[in-house]
Amino acid sequence: MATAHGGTSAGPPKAKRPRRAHGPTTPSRTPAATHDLDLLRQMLLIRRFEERCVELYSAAAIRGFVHLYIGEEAVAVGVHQALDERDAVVSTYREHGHALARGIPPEAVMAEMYGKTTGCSHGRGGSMHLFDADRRFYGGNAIVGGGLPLAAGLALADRLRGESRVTCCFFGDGAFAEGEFHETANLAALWGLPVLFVCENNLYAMGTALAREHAQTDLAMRAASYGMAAWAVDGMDVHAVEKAARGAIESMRAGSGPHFLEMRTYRFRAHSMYDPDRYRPKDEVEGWKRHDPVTGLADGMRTAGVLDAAALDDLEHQVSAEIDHAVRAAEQAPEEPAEDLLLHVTGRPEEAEA
Amino acid sequence: MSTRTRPRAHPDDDTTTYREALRAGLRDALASDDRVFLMGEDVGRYGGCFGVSLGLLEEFGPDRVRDTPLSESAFVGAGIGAALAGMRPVVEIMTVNFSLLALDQILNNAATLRHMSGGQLGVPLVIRMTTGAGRQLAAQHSHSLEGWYAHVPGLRVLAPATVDDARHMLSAALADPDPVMFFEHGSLYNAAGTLDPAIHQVDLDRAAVRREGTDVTVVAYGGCVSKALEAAEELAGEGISAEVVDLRTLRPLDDATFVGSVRRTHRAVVVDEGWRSGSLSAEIESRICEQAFFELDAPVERVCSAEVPIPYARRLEEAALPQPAGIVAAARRVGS
Amino acid sequence: MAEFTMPSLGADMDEGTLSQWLVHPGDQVARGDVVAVVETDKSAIEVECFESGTVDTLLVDEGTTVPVGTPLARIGTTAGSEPTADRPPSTPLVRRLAQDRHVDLAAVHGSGPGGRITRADVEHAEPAPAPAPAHDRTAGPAESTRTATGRQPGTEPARQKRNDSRPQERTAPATGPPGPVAGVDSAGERQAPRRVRSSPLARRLATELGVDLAEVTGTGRGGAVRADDVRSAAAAEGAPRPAVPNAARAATARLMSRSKREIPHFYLSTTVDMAAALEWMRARNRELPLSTGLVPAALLLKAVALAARKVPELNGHWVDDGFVPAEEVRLGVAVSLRGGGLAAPSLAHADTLSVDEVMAALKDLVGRARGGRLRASETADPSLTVTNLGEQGVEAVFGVVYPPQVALVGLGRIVERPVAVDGLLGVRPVVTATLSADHRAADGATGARLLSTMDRVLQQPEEL
Amino acid sequence: MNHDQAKAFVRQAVQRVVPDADFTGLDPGVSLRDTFEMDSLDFLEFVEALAERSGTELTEDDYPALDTWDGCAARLVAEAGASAQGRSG
Repeated sequence: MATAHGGTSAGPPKAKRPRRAHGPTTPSRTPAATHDLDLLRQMLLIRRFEERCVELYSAAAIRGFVHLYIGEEAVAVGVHQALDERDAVVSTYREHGHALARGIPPEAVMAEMYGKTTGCSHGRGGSMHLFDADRRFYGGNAIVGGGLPLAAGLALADRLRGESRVTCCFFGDGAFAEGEFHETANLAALWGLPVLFVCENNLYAMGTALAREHAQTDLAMRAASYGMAAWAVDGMDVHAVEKAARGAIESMRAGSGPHFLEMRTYRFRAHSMYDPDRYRPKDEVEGWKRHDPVTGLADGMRTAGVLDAAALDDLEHQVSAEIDHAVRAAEQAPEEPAEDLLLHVTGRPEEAEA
Repeated sequence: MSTRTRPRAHPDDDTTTYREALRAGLRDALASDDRVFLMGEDVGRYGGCFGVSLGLLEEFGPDRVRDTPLSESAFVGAGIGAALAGMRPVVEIMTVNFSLLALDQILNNAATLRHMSGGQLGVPLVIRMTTGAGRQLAAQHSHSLEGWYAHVPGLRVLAPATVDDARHMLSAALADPDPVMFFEHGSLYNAAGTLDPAIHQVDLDRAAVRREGTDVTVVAYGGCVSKALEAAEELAGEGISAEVVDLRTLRPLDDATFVGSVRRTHRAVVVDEGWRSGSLSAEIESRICEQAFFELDAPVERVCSAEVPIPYARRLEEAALPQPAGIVAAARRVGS
Repeated sequence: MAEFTMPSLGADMDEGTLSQWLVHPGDQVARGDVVAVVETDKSAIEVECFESGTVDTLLVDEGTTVPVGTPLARIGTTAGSEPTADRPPSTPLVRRLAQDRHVDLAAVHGSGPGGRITRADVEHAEPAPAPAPAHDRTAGPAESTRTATGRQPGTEPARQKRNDSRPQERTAPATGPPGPVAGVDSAGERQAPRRVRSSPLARRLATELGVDLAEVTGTGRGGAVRADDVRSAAAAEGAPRPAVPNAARAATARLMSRSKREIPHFYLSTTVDMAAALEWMRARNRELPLSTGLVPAALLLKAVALAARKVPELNGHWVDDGFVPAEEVRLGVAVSLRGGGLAAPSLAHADTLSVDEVMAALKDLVGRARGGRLRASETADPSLTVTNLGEQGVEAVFGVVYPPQVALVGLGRIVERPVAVDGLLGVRPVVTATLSADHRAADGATGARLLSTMDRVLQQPEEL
Repeated sequence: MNHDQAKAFVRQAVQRVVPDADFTGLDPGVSLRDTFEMDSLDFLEFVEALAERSGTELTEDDYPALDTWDGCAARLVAEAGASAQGRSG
């Protein structure tokens, strides 16, 4: 973590104290300020990473389908504060934010979108199928709701072996209407499985607004009817998200069964790079942009005097350097030779038999 | 829904039914490895829709013999998730007809995760299901779709036809690092046979020649093997020596055995309860033609189900399904 | 100066129509500003620019359709975002194009403003020598399906020799059957004029047994000729050989009779103790994989070759009543063909080859001889022939010299024999080596020298 | 591996060297080399094919045991049994 010249927490920021000749300055920030700076850094990394994806996609350097997370950063970063490395995460195709918040290096995610062997799925999955077995990140899933039963299974294994771990499953308001959500929610509640259902309700299932896909749009209330704790959270406020996630996970570790969090959030860009986004009124988008989770946190820190222009600049440089490095590394990384096509189809070492 | 069938009053002889052999296999698996657990509709208290898991709930408890809600996609997906986390689940889907509700989890998750993750993730899961027709259960309960699953890279597909295979294939399947589809033909549960004491384990990669012959090769699997043997018996009476090959594994196919057999007999009949068009028998015939074309003295014949939804009325159902008489006629045609 | 190019807005988009400019020369733009509307076949999409600065010139008029990556406008960039000096300035798209075409950007002269490398520069540049195209083994399903013509009708049922992994070129041998290849036309009665409806097996047997399909009455469906029909036709012909006699058989017959007529043969034989040779061979085989294992024949052949070098009088040809010594030792290896006949391909420079090379060459020659695929060069006159390498179970072979050669070494089966060794009775593996020679070219003493040399070298197998 | 499977491997290995070798009714006690006229090169190739197809280690010392159909099969079963213990032991 680069040292930043932070002002003291109380009162307007004083002039910068001269740097002592020997040793680095010891930042005079409170733990809360340090924590906020970390939240900001993580959200900024996701924001700039996604913006770079737009540029690279337009230049046809990365291909296929890419679904951007700009606007929903608080959900990924907030929830991951409450998870530890022993827990499991199951995500969807809008997963760059989840992968980065889980700790998968930007280099591995970028290389994956370049289809290179240094990608976190060795170039075989792409943007919608990021995997990291060591970090128990059981991947994106391009089938809406496809990951929900997997999460129940991971939690079932922990229940059977008496592990206090939890499994966090991200999905959207669209998946809430899939049969797989209904079946999994009931199964999890019935067997008391430690699954944290995080529903990123960004008000649209691709081009279908919430009221045109759900007869009853209060998703948290409907989730509660399956017999599990469920409540709605302001998905644009990373502190609110973190607080809700910590509460749910602590009670799950104590064995109280599955929990459901409806994160009310919004994506600032189209469903995917491929979508002209004509179904959302412009003023609605602008309205939500005024609740930008990144600037929201930054503004709060500034008024609390724990963030000045220099510190923000420092973060921006760190983040863009990290992303530049990721892009350069991805461009030079090797592609998988065609001879390996048939590997990893079955567990047997030799190539797959037809 | 199917009525529950009572276990056959056990004569004092030493035969075992296909169902009892399956149960012994399941009991062995549960007793020998605590990562193994059985999950499915009515597998616990009810004892399994076809009675295969009778008594296992009492012996192993509700955690390891789990009745599920009627949510095929969820509990098959949960099986996949538990396998990802290192368990060795055995998921029972009551019949192949209901497996269509879980096809997305089986194809897009179970069969695909290893490849998509660049080899990081494996799904050591066994999915058992009853298949096939012949018990007047009408169209929606009489499908034979093994060929669909045998089309998918990443899956292994088994069709035990004998009590030995029913007894021992499960342990080999559980040792496989990949998802295994385990098809039990509904008409076999009450079939009795004697377990070969010498066999303690079976391999999953080889077809088996159930009856040696010189004039024609009859290739069959699952519920059709007994029909092929019955036909071979009748053909022997007419001086036609038929060799019956039981595929045992539908993916990967053991070409060497059935093509090798055709190379000697120069004639082939393929029996398959699936519908002809795009069926597994079509794949088997094309491999014979690709690898043994210059050995063929007549076109390969196929005996499959008529291309109709399986009817309820008994005489109609019998007419729709492959029967020994049809196999005999086909064998005569390739010989003439 | 930076360029704003036509972006790729979807997985399958390769061109777009610039329908409307939202900025004009002189406007200030910041990174991420929407500067134009682009029409794709799907819809109109607002497009942002990734450079900050002032719009310099609009290069494309509204309503024109251009491929992805085409420069649409030039933007005077503010100092901060000038591309770093060390890397030739180029847009991400041009870098990607260069990567696809294996073009090294450093070697390309940028014709664009400020030395920027444009799309055209890359298209005209010479691609760097692409790495050797990776051998693509993905043809067909995982295990290689042997093609249906695993065996060409009409050839001897060729045995697939595994001695080299190169798939062996299969050329139809001279004795290939004339006539069209017909398969059972189950599709219907439509028949080519002279086509004979017959099963593939029937067709194969017809060529092997020399039966003309056209003359066989078929008892199969629709009158198709089946295997049994061909077998009975062949049997019915009985005594008279089929119209096309086995060519190889006929050739051998002619050569043998000429040899007997012209060459005054004399014959010598000796018994060679093979214990040392076999002992050495077995030890060696134990360390090597089976595929490169040796058989006794390879050692014997090398011994004959060394002996032939030591006794040049027997290594050459009798031409115009005089002996012409050969420049090298070209050993003829007599190979019995399945179904009758002999072939004698030759092993060039046999005396200079190592035992392993002899073994590999032997496998290759025998395989191709039996597959009818010998090259002309290999059947050119050997300088001395070795026959019947103990295979057919005969202990001693007194062969017939192949004119114009003057000698033939015959080797019988290696057998266990009671033998006196240093005065004691022992059981040793021995082989009977014989020499048939042309008395016009050499006498018994010369012949004996060849056999004794063979014997001597076989006692020090390591030197072979 | 049981005796029948081993005999199948032997049949397949011989057919690799002599494609139209007909095994029906073959006396399992008679010499394979004589029946199918295999010379020492053919026999080497047969042993190689047998080792590869059945996945067992075979060397020249095994040649005497590999004379007849039953002899070969017995050798394979013995070898498989030994190496299975080796693996699982």
